[in-house]
Amino acid sequence: MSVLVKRLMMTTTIRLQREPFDVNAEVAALISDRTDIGAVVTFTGQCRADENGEPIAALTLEHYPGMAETEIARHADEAQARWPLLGVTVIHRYGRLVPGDGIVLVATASSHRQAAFAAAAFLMDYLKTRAPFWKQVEKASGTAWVDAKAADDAAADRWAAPPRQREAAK
Amino acid sequence: MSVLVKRLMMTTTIRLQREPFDVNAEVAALISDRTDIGAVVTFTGQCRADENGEPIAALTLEHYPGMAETEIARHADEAQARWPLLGVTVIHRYGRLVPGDGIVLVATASSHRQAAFAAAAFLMDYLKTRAPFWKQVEKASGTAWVDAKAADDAAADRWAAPPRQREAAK
Amino acid sequence: MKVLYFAWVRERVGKAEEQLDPPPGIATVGELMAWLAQRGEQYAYAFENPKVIRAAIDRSHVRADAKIAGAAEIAFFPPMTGG
Amino acid sequence: MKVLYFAWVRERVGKAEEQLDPPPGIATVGELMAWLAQRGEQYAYAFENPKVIRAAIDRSHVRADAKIAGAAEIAFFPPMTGG
Repeated sequence: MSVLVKRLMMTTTIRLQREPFDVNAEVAALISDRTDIGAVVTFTGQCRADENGEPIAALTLEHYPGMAETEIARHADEAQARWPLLGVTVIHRYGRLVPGDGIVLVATASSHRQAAFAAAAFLMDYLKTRAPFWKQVEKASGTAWVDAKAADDAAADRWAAPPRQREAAK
Repeated sequence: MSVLVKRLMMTTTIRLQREPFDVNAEVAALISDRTDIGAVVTFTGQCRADENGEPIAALTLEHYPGMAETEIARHADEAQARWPLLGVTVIHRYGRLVPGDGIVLVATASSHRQAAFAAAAFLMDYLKTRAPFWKQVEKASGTAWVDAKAADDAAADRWAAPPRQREAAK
Repeated sequence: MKVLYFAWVRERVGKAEEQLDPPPGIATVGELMAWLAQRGEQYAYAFENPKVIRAAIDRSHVRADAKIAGAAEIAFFPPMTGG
Repeated sequence: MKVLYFAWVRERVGKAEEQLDPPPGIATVGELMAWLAQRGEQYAYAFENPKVIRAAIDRSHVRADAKIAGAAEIAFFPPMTGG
Protein backbone atom coordinates (compact mmCIF):
# COMPACT_ATOMS: atom_id res chain seq x y z
CA MET A 1 0.00 0.00 0.00
CA SER A 2 1.35 3.40 -0.96
CA VAL A 3 0.36 6.94 -0.03
CA LEU A 4 1.88 9.92 -1.82
CA VAL A 5 0.73 13.42 -0.88
CA LYS A 6 2.20 16.65 -2.22
CA ARG A 7 1.12 19.39 0.17
CA LEU A 8 2.38 22.90 -0.49
CA MET A 9 6.09 22.21 -0.63
CA MET A 10 6.02 19.14 1.60
CA THR A 11 6.20 15.59 0.28
CA THR A 12 5.06 12.66 2.41
CA THR A 13 5.68 9.12 1.24
CA ILE A 14 4.50 6.16 3.29
CA ARG A 15 4.84 2.57 2.14
CA LEU A 16 4.37 -0.85 3.69
CA GLN A 17 5.98 -3.57 1.62
CA ARG A 18 7.50 -7.03 1.59
CA GLU A 19 10.27 -5.94 -0.76
CA PRO A 20 13.63 -4.44 0.27
CA PHE A 21 14.03 -0.66 0.04
CA ASP A 22 16.81 1.36 -1.57
CA VAL A 23 17.89 4.21 0.71
CA ASN A 24 19.56 6.16 -2.09
CA ALA A 25 16.52 6.00 -4.35
CA GLU A 26 14.22 7.12 -1.55
CA VAL A 27 16.47 10.04 -0.61
CA ALA A 28 16.81 11.00 -4.29
CA ALA A 29 13.01 11.05 -4.59
CA LEU A 30 12.73 13.13 -1.41
CA ILE A 31 15.10 15.87 -2.55
CA SER A 32 14.65 15.74 -6.34
CA ASP A 33 14.46 19.14 -8.06
CA ARG A 34 14.67 21.01 -4.77
CA THR A 35 17.34 23.45 -3.68
CA ASP A 36 15.71 24.56 -0.41
CA ILE A 37 16.70 21.38 1.46
CA GLY A 38 19.82 21.86 3.57
CA ALA A 39 19.61 18.71 5.70
CA VAL A 40 18.53 15.13 5.12
CA VAL A 41 18.51 12.57 7.94
CA THR A 42 17.91 8.88 7.31
CA PHE A 43 17.36 6.14 9.84
CA THR A 44 17.63 2.53 8.75
CA GLY A 45 16.60 -0.21 11.15
CA GLN A 46 18.15 -3.57 10.36
CA CYS A 47 17.58 -7.16 11.39
CA ARG A 48 20.39 -8.18 13.76
CA ALA A 49 21.65 -11.74 14.15
CA ASP A 50 20.75 -11.73 17.85
CA GLU A 51 17.80 -10.88 20.07
CA ASN A 52 18.73 -10.20 23.71
CA GLY A 53 22.03 -12.01 23.17
CA GLU A 54 20.50 -15.16 21.68
CA PRO A 55 21.26 -15.93 18.01
CA ILE A 56 18.31 -15.73 15.62
CA ALA A 57 17.89 -17.14 12.11
CA ALA A 58 15.12 -14.81 10.99
CA LEU A 59 12.51 -12.26 11.98
CA THR A 60 8.89 -12.29 10.81
CA LEU A 61 6.95 -9.04 10.95
CA GLU A 62 3.18 -9.18 11.23
CA HIS A 63 1.16 -6.01 10.79
CA TYR A 64 -2.42 -4.71 10.85
CA PRO A 65 -3.10 -3.70 7.24
CA GLY A 66 -5.05 -0.47 7.01
CA MET A 67 -4.33 0.61 10.57
CA ALA A 68 -0.54 0.59 10.11
CA GLU A 69 -0.68 3.06 7.21
CA THR A 70 -3.14 5.29 9.08
CA GLU A 71 -1.04 5.36 12.26
CA ILE A 72 2.16 6.15 10.36
CA ALA A 73 0.46 8.89 8.34
CA ARG A 74 -0.91 10.42 11.54
CA HIS A 75 2.57 10.54 13.07
CA ALA A 76 4.08 11.96 9.88
CA ASP A 77 1.45 14.74 10.07
CA GLU A 78 2.32 15.28 13.73
CA ALA A 79 6.04 15.56 12.84
CA GLN A 80 5.22 18.14 10.18
CA ALA A 81 3.17 20.13 12.68
CA ARG A 82 6.06 20.14 15.16
CA TRP A 83 9.02 20.88 12.88
CA PRO A 84 9.54 22.85 9.63
CA LEU A 85 9.96 19.81 7.39
CA LEU A 86 10.21 19.79 3.62
CA GLY A 87 9.72 16.05 3.23
CA VAL A 88 9.12 12.81 5.13
CA THR A 89 9.47 9.22 3.90
CA VAL A 90 8.57 6.16 5.99
CA ILE A 91 8.91 2.65 4.58
CA HIS A 92 8.19 -0.33 6.82
CA ARG A 93 8.64 -3.91 5.64
CA TYR A 94 6.64 -6.93 6.73
CA GLY A 95 7.05 -10.68 6.21
CA ARG A 96 10.16 -12.78 6.84
CA LEU A 97 13.53 -11.02 7.08
CA VAL A 98 17.00 -12.39 7.77
CA PRO A 99 19.94 -10.77 9.64
CA GLY A 100 21.34 -7.86 7.64
CA ASP A 101 17.98 -7.07 5.97
CA GLY A 102 16.54 -3.58 6.31
CA ILE A 103 13.31 -3.44 8.36
CA VAL A 104 12.37 0.22 8.38
CA LEU A 105 13.50 3.43 6.71
CA VAL A 106 12.69 6.93 7.94
CA ALA A 107 13.99 9.91 5.96
CA THR A 108 13.36 13.55 6.86
CA ALA A 109 14.32 16.70 4.96
CA SER A 110 14.45 20.29 6.19
CA SER A 111 16.26 23.55 5.63
CA HIS A 112 18.15 23.02 8.86
CA ARG A 113 19.57 20.03 10.63
CA GLN A 114 17.90 20.16 14.05
CA ALA A 115 14.40 19.73 12.59
CA ALA A 116 15.51 16.80 10.42
CA PHE A 117 17.23 15.04 13.35
CA ALA A 118 14.38 15.60 15.81
CA ALA A 119 11.64 14.51 13.40
CA ALA A 120 13.46 11.29 12.44
CA ALA A 121 14.01 10.37 16.12
CA PHE A 122 10.38 11.21 16.93
CA LEU A 123 9.04 9.06 14.08
CA MET A 124 11.23 6.10 15.09
CA ASP A 125 10.18 6.30 18.75
CA TYR A 126 6.53 6.28 17.66
CA LEU A 127 6.95 3.49 15.13
CA LYS A 128 8.49 1.34 17.87
CA THR A 129 5.61 1.80 20.29
CA ARG A 130 2.45 2.82 18.40
CA ALA A 131 2.58 1.41 14.86
CA PRO A 132 0.77 -1.96 14.77
CA PHE A 133 3.65 -4.30 13.91
CA TRP A 134 4.77 -7.38 15.82
CA LYS A 135 8.08 -9.21 15.55
CA GLN A 136 8.50 -12.95 15.87
CA VAL A 137 12.01 -14.43 15.95
CA GLU A 138 13.27 -17.86 14.88
CA LYS A 139 15.74 -19.23 17.42
CA ALA A 140 17.31 -22.65 17.92
CA SER A 141 14.71 -23.22 20.66
CA GLY A 142 11.78 -22.38 18.34
CA THR A 143 9.85 -19.24 17.48
CA ALA A 144 9.08 -16.49 19.99
CA TRP A 145 7.28 -13.16 19.94
CA VAL A 146 9.55 -10.25 20.80
CA ASP A 147 8.56 -8.47 24.02
CA ALA A 148 7.93 -4.74 23.95
CA LYS A 149 10.72 -2.83 25.72
CA ALA A 150 10.10 -0.40 28.56
CA ALA A 151 12.98 1.70 27.17
CA ASP A 152 11.02 2.18 23.94
CA ASP A 153 7.95 3.40 25.84
CA ALA A 154 10.14 5.81 27.80
CA ALA A 155 11.67 7.11 24.55
CA ALA A 156 8.21 7.72 23.06
CA ASP A 157 7.05 9.45 26.26
CA ARG A 158 9.71 12.13 25.67
CA TRP A 159 7.48 13.52 22.92
CA ALA A 160 4.17 13.39 24.80
CA ALA A 161 4.15 17.06 25.84
CA PRO A 162 4.15 19.66 23.07
CA PRO A 163 7.61 21.22 22.42
CA ARG A 164 6.83 24.54 24.16
CA GLN A 165 5.83 22.84 27.41
CA ARG A 166 8.87 20.59 27.27
CA GLU A 167 11.16 23.61 26.92
CA ALA A 168 9.48 25.38 29.85
CA ALA A 169 9.81 22.26 32.00
CA LYS A 170 13.63 22.16 31.67
CA MET B 1 43.17 12.56 2.43
CA SER B 2 41.74 9.34 3.79
CA VAL B 3 41.94 7.69 7.20
CA LEU B 4 40.68 4.15 7.72
CA VAL B 5 41.03 2.54 11.13
CA LYS B 6 39.64 -0.86 12.13
CA ARG B 7 39.59 -0.95 15.90
CA LEU B 8 38.15 -4.00 17.59
CA MET B 9 34.77 -4.12 15.89
CA MET B 10 34.58 -0.38 15.14
CA THR B 11 35.26 1.12 11.73
CA THR B 12 36.07 4.82 11.36
CA THR B 13 36.28 6.37 7.91
CA ILE B 14 37.17 10.05 7.50
CA ARG B 15 37.66 11.69 4.12
CA LEU B 16 38.06 15.23 2.85
CA GLN B 17 37.51 15.46 -0.87
CA ARG B 18 36.53 17.70 -3.78
CA GLU B 19 34.45 14.91 -5.36
CA PRO B 20 30.78 14.15 -4.64
CA PHE B 21 29.98 11.31 -2.21
CA ASP B 22 27.55 8.41 -2.67
CA VAL B 23 25.49 7.89 0.49
CA ASN B 24 24.49 4.36 -0.44
CA ALA B 25 28.07 3.25 -1.12
CA GLU B 26 29.26 4.74 2.17
CA VAL B 27 26.48 3.07 4.17
CA ALA B 28 27.14 -0.23 2.38
CA ALA B 29 30.82 0.01 3.35
CA LEU B 30 29.88 0.83 6.95
CA ILE B 31 27.63 -2.19 7.43
CA SER B 32 29.21 -4.70 5.05
CA ASP B 33 29.47 -8.25 6.37
CA ARG B 34 28.04 -7.27 9.75
CA THR B 35 24.90 -8.55 11.42
CA ASP B 36 25.34 -6.81 14.77
CA ILE B 37 24.23 -3.42 13.44
CA GLY B 38 20.60 -2.65 14.21
CA ALA B 39 20.56 1.07 13.44
CA VAL B 40 22.20 3.30 10.86
CA VAL B 41 21.70 7.07 10.87
CA THR B 42 22.94 9.28 8.04
CA PHE B 43 23.06 13.05 7.90
CA THR B 44 23.59 14.75 4.57
CA GLY B 45 24.21 18.50 4.49
CA GLN B 46 23.40 20.08 1.16
CA CYS B 47 24.09 23.39 -0.56
CA ARG B 48 20.86 25.43 -0.59
CA ALA B 49 20.01 28.04 -3.22
CA ASP B 50 19.76 30.76 -0.58
CA GLU B 51 21.77 32.10 2.33
CA ASN B 52 19.73 34.09 4.87
CA GLY B 53 17.00 34.56 2.27
CA GLU B 54 19.31 35.88 -0.47
CA PRO B 55 19.78 33.72 -3.60
CA ILE B 56 23.25 32.25 -4.11
CA ALA B 57 24.87 30.83 -7.23
CA ALA B 58 27.52 28.75 -5.48
CA LEU B 59 29.37 28.01 -2.26
CA THR B 60 33.14 27.67 -1.97
CA LEU B 61 34.52 25.74 0.99
CA GLU B 62 38.03 26.53 2.18
CA HIS B 63 39.65 24.24 4.74
CA TYR B 64 42.86 23.85 6.75
CA PRO B 65 44.46 20.69 5.36
CA GLY B 66 45.99 18.53 8.06
CA MET B 67 44.09 20.18 10.90
CA ALA B 68 40.64 19.39 9.46
CA GLU B 69 41.32 15.64 9.37
CA THR B 70 42.80 15.72 12.88
CA GLU B 71 39.86 17.63 14.35
CA ILE B 72 37.29 15.34 12.73
CA ALA B 73 39.16 12.21 13.87
CA ARG B 74 39.31 13.59 17.42
CA HIS B 75 35.56 14.13 17.47
CA ALA B 76 34.90 10.71 15.96
CA ASP B 77 36.96 9.24 18.83
CA GLU B 78 34.98 11.34 21.30
CA ALA B 79 31.71 10.04 19.83
CA GLN B 80 32.94 6.46 20.18
CA ALA B 81 33.88 7.09 23.81
CA ARG B 82 30.40 8.47 24.56
CA TRP B 83 28.19 5.97 22.72
CA PRO B 84 28.41 2.24 21.87
CA LEU B 85 29.06 2.73 18.16
CA LEU B 86 29.93 0.05 15.63
CA GLY B 87 30.98 2.44 12.88
CA VAL B 88 31.41 6.11 12.00
CA THR B 89 31.89 7.71 8.58
CA VAL B 90 32.52 11.42 8.03
CA ILE B 91 33.05 12.84 4.55
CA HIS B 92 33.46 16.60 4.10
CA ARG B 93 33.83 18.22 0.69
CA TYR B 94 35.80 21.35 -0.14
CA GLY B 95 36.04 23.53 -3.25
CA ARG B 96 33.18 25.06 -5.25
CA LEU B 97 29.68 23.56 -4.85
CA VAL B 98 26.37 24.57 -6.41
CA PRO B 99 22.84 24.37 -4.94
CA GLY B 100 21.74 20.75 -4.57
CA ASP B 101 25.31 19.46 -4.11
CA GLY B 102 26.12 17.45 -0.99
CA ILE B 103 28.55 19.20 1.39
CA VAL B 104 28.97 16.77 4.26
CA LEU B 105 27.98 13.21 5.12
CA VAL B 106 27.94 11.75 8.62
CA ALA B 107 26.91 8.10 9.05
CA THR B 108 26.78 6.28 12.38
CA ALA B 109 26.03 2.63 13.10
CA SER B 110 25.11 0.97 16.39
CA SER B 111 23.15 -1.94 17.81
CA HIS B 112 20.46 0.49 18.96
CA ARG B 113 18.96 3.64 17.57
CA GLN B 114 19.54 6.17 20.36
CA ALA B 115 23.34 5.88 20.13
CA ALA B 116 23.29 6.25 16.34
CA PHE B 117 21.02 9.33 16.47
CA ALA B 118 22.92 11.04 19.29
CA ALA B 119 26.36 10.44 17.78
CA ALA B 120 25.33 11.79 14.37
CA ALA B 121 23.84 14.95 15.91
CA PHE B 122 26.94 15.38 18.11
CA LEU B 123 29.31 15.06 15.14
CA MET B 124 27.33 17.56 13.05
CA ASP B 125 27.23 20.13 15.88
CA TYR B 126 31.00 19.84 16.24
CA LEU B 127 31.71 19.95 12.51
CA LYS B 128 29.70 23.19 12.31
CA THR B 129 31.66 24.94 15.04
CA ARG B 130 35.08 23.30 15.48
CA ALA B 131 36.18 21.78 12.18
CA PRO B 132 38.36 24.29 10.28
CA PHE B 133 36.17 24.95 7.23
CA TRP B 134 34.94 28.30 5.95
CA LYS B 135 32.12 28.97 3.50
CA GLN B 136 32.10 31.75 0.93
CA VAL B 137 28.93 32.38 -1.11
CA GLU B 138 28.52 33.87 -4.59
CA LYS B 139 25.60 36.29 -4.66
CA ALA B 140 24.40 38.86 -7.22
CA SER B 141 26.12 41.50 -5.08
CA GLY B 142 29.47 39.66 -5.11
CA THR B 143 31.16 37.10 -2.87
CA ALA B 144 30.75 37.05 0.92
CA TRP B 145 32.06 34.91 3.77
CA VAL B 146 29.30 33.20 5.70
CA ASP B 147 29.07 34.37 9.32
CA ALA B 148 29.22 31.79 12.09
CA LYS B 149 25.81 31.35 13.74
CA ALA B 150 25.24 31.74 17.48
CA ALA B 151 22.66 28.92 17.21
CA ASP B 152 25.42 26.55 16.05
CA ASP B 153 27.60 27.45 19.03
CA ALA B 154 24.65 26.85 21.35
CA ALA B 155 24.01 23.47 19.73
CA ALA B 156 27.64 22.44 20.22
CA ASP B 157 27.58 23.63 23.83
CA ARG B 158 24.90 21.01 24.57
CA TRP B 159 27.65 18.38 24.44
CA ALA B 160 30.25 20.24 26.51
CA ALA B 161 29.50 18.45 29.80
CA PRO B 162 30.01 14.68 29.88
CA PRO B 163 26.72 12.71 29.56
CA ARG B 164 26.56 11.71 33.22
CA GLN B 165 26.72 15.31 34.42
CA ARG B 166 24.14 16.35 31.86
CA GLU B 167 21.76 13.68 33.12
CA ALA B 168 22.26 14.74 36.72
CA ALA B 169 21.63 18.37 35.81
CA LYS B 170 18.14 17.67 34.47
CA MET C 1 -18.94 -6.52 14.44
CA LYS C 2 -15.70 -7.82 12.99
CA VAL C 3 -13.10 -8.80 15.58
CA LEU C 4 -9.42 -9.14 14.61
CA TYR C 5 -6.56 -10.78 16.51
CA PHE C 6 -2.83 -10.24 15.91
CA ALA C 7 0.47 -11.85 16.93
CA TRP C 8 0.22 -14.14 20.00
CA VAL C 9 -3.40 -13.14 20.64
CA ARG C 10 -4.19 -14.51 17.15
CA GLU C 11 -2.14 -17.66 17.83
CA ARG C 12 -3.86 -18.33 21.14
CA VAL C 13 -7.39 -17.67 19.87
CA GLY C 14 -6.56 -19.83 16.85
CA LYS C 15 -7.97 -17.49 14.23
CA ALA C 16 -7.17 -14.10 12.69
CA GLU C 17 -10.70 -12.72 12.59
CA GLU C 18 -14.34 -13.51 13.15
CA GLN C 19 -17.76 -11.92 13.06
CA LEU C 20 -19.23 -11.54 16.59
CA ASP C 21 -22.40 -10.20 18.08
CA PRO C 22 -21.83 -9.63 21.82
CA PRO C 23 -24.89 -9.31 24.07
CA PRO C 24 -26.24 -5.79 24.75
CA GLY C 25 -24.76 -5.64 28.27
CA ILE C 26 -21.21 -5.52 26.85
CA ALA C 27 -20.51 -1.80 26.58
CA THR C 28 -16.71 -1.34 26.71
CA VAL C 29 -13.55 -2.87 25.26
CA GLY C 30 -12.72 -4.26 28.72
CA GLU C 31 -16.11 -5.90 29.03
CA LEU C 32 -15.72 -7.35 25.54
CA MET C 33 -12.40 -8.93 26.56
CA ALA C 34 -14.01 -10.45 29.69
CA TRP C 35 -16.86 -11.81 27.55
CA LEU C 36 -14.42 -13.24 24.99
CA ALA C 37 -12.41 -14.94 27.77
CA GLN C 38 -15.50 -17.00 28.64
CA ARG C 39 -15.99 -18.34 25.12
CA GLY C 40 -13.66 -21.32 25.58
CA GLU C 41 -10.22 -22.52 26.55
CA GLN C 42 -8.32 -20.80 23.75
CA TYR C 43 -10.02 -17.46 24.40
CA ALA C 44 -9.41 -17.85 28.14
CA TYR C 45 -5.70 -18.34 27.41
CA ALA C 46 -5.53 -15.40 24.97
CA PHE C 47 -7.26 -13.01 27.40
CA GLU C 48 -5.89 -14.40 30.69
CA ASN C 49 -4.07 -11.13 31.36
CA PRO C 50 -6.22 -8.43 29.72
CA LYS C 51 -4.01 -5.62 31.09
CA VAL C 52 -1.24 -6.43 28.62
CA ILE C 53 -3.58 -6.57 25.62
CA ARG C 54 -4.00 -3.49 23.44
CA ALA C 55 -7.12 -2.70 21.45
CA ALA C 56 -8.14 -0.63 18.44
CA ILE C 57 -11.62 0.39 17.33
CA ASP C 58 -11.98 1.09 13.64
CA ARG C 59 -8.17 1.24 13.35
CA SER C 60 -7.51 3.75 16.16
CA HIS C 61 -5.87 2.86 19.47
CA VAL C 62 -8.35 2.86 22.37
CA ARG C 63 -8.23 2.13 26.10
CA ALA C 64 -10.14 -0.63 27.88
CA ASP C 65 -12.84 1.83 28.98
CA ALA C 66 -13.68 2.86 25.40
CA LYS C 67 -17.31 2.26 24.36
CA ILE C 68 -17.80 -0.30 21.61
CA ALA C 69 -21.20 0.95 20.45
CA GLY C 70 -21.15 1.62 16.70
CA ALA C 71 -17.77 -0.08 16.14
CA ALA C 72 -17.44 -1.88 12.83
CA GLU C 73 -14.01 -3.42 13.54
CA ILE C 74 -12.34 -4.14 16.87
CA ALA C 75 -8.80 -5.52 17.08
CA PHE C 76 -6.87 -7.09 19.97
CA PHE C 77 -3.09 -7.46 20.01
CA PRO C 78 0.01 -7.45 22.24
CA PRO C 79 2.10 -4.28 22.74
CA MET C 80 3.61 -3.28 19.40
CA THR C 81 7.20 -4.17 18.49
CA GLY C 82 7.69 -2.53 15.10
CA GLY C 83 10.41 -0.22 13.83
CA MET D 1 57.71 29.80 12.69
CA LYS D 2 55.22 29.25 9.90
CA VAL D 3 52.11 31.42 10.10
CA LEU D 4 48.97 30.50 8.13
CA TYR D 5 45.89 32.60 7.35
CA PHE D 6 42.49 31.34 6.24
CA ALA D 7 39.26 32.77 4.78
CA TRP D 8 38.87 36.55 5.22
CA VAL D 9 41.99 36.77 7.41
CA ARG D 10 43.93 35.38 4.43
CA GLU D 11 42.21 37.78 2.02
CA ARG D 12 42.94 40.81 4.19
CA VAL D 13 46.56 39.91 4.89
CA GLY D 14 46.97 39.19 1.18
CA LYS D 15 48.78 35.87 1.56
CA ALA D 16 48.03 32.33 2.72
CA GLU D 17 51.23 31.74 4.69
CA GLU D 18 54.60 33.15 5.57
CA GLN D 19 57.68 32.42 7.65
CA LEU D 20 57.97 34.84 10.60
CA ASP D 21 60.38 35.37 13.47
CA PRO D 22 58.65 37.52 16.09
CA PRO D 23 60.84 39.30 18.68
CA PRO D 24 61.47 37.49 22.01
CA GLY D 25 59.01 39.69 23.94
CA ILE D 26 56.06 38.15 22.05
CA ALA D 27 54.97 35.26 24.30
CA THR D 28 51.29 34.55 23.59
CA VAL D 29 48.93 34.18 20.64
CA GLY D 30 47.27 37.48 21.63
CA GLU D 31 50.61 39.29 21.68
CA LEU D 32 51.46 37.78 18.30
CA MET D 33 48.20 39.18 16.85
CA ALA D 34 49.00 42.64 18.25
CA TRP D 35 52.51 42.46 16.79
CA LEU D 36 51.15 41.34 13.40
CA ALA D 37 48.62 44.21 13.39
CA GLN D 38 51.56 46.67 13.42
CA ARG D 39 53.24 45.17 10.35
CA GLY D 40 51.28 47.28 7.83
CA GLU D 41 47.89 48.37 6.61
CA GLN D 42 46.71 44.95 5.45
CA TYR D 43 47.69 43.27 8.73
CA ALA D 44 46.05 46.11 10.69
CA TYR D 45 42.83 45.48 8.75
CA ALA D 46 43.01 41.69 9.22
CA PHE D 47 43.60 41.95 12.99
CA GLU D 48 41.51 45.07 13.71
CA ASN D 49 39.17 43.02 15.91
CA PRO D 50 41.36 40.27 17.39
CA LYS D 51 38.52 38.99 19.61
CA VAL D 52 36.72 37.45 16.63
CA ILE D 53 39.85 35.74 15.29
CA ARG D 54 40.48 32.10 16.19
CA ALA D 55 43.94 30.53 16.39
CA ALA D 56 45.52 27.11 16.21
CA ILE D 57 49.02 26.06 17.27
CA ASP D 58 50.36 23.01 15.48
CA ARG D 59 46.82 22.23 14.29
CA SER D 60 45.06 22.36 17.66
CA HIS D 61 42.64 25.11 18.68
CA VAL D 62 44.13 27.48 21.27
CA ARG D 63 42.99 30.61 23.13
CA ALA D 64 44.62 34.05 22.90
CA ASP D 65 46.54 33.45 26.13
CA ALA D 66 48.26 30.30 24.81
CA LYS D 67 52.08 30.46 24.80
CA ILE D 68 53.69 30.37 21.35
CA ALA D 69 57.11 29.12 22.49
CA GLY D 70 58.07 25.99 20.54
CA ALA D 71 55.26 26.35 18.00
CA ALA D 72 56.16 25.21 14.48
CA GLU D 73 52.90 26.35 12.85
CA ILE D 74 50.42 29.00 13.99
CA ALA D 75 47.18 29.64 12.09
CA PHE D 76 44.69 32.52 12.28
CA PHE D 77 41.15 32.32 10.92
CA PRO D 78 37.54 33.49 11.43
CA PRO D 79 35.00 31.37 13.36
CA MET D 80 34.45 28.11 11.48
CA THR D 81 31.44 27.63 9.21
CA GLY D 82 31.78 24.03 8.04
CA GLY D 83 29.31 21.20 8.05
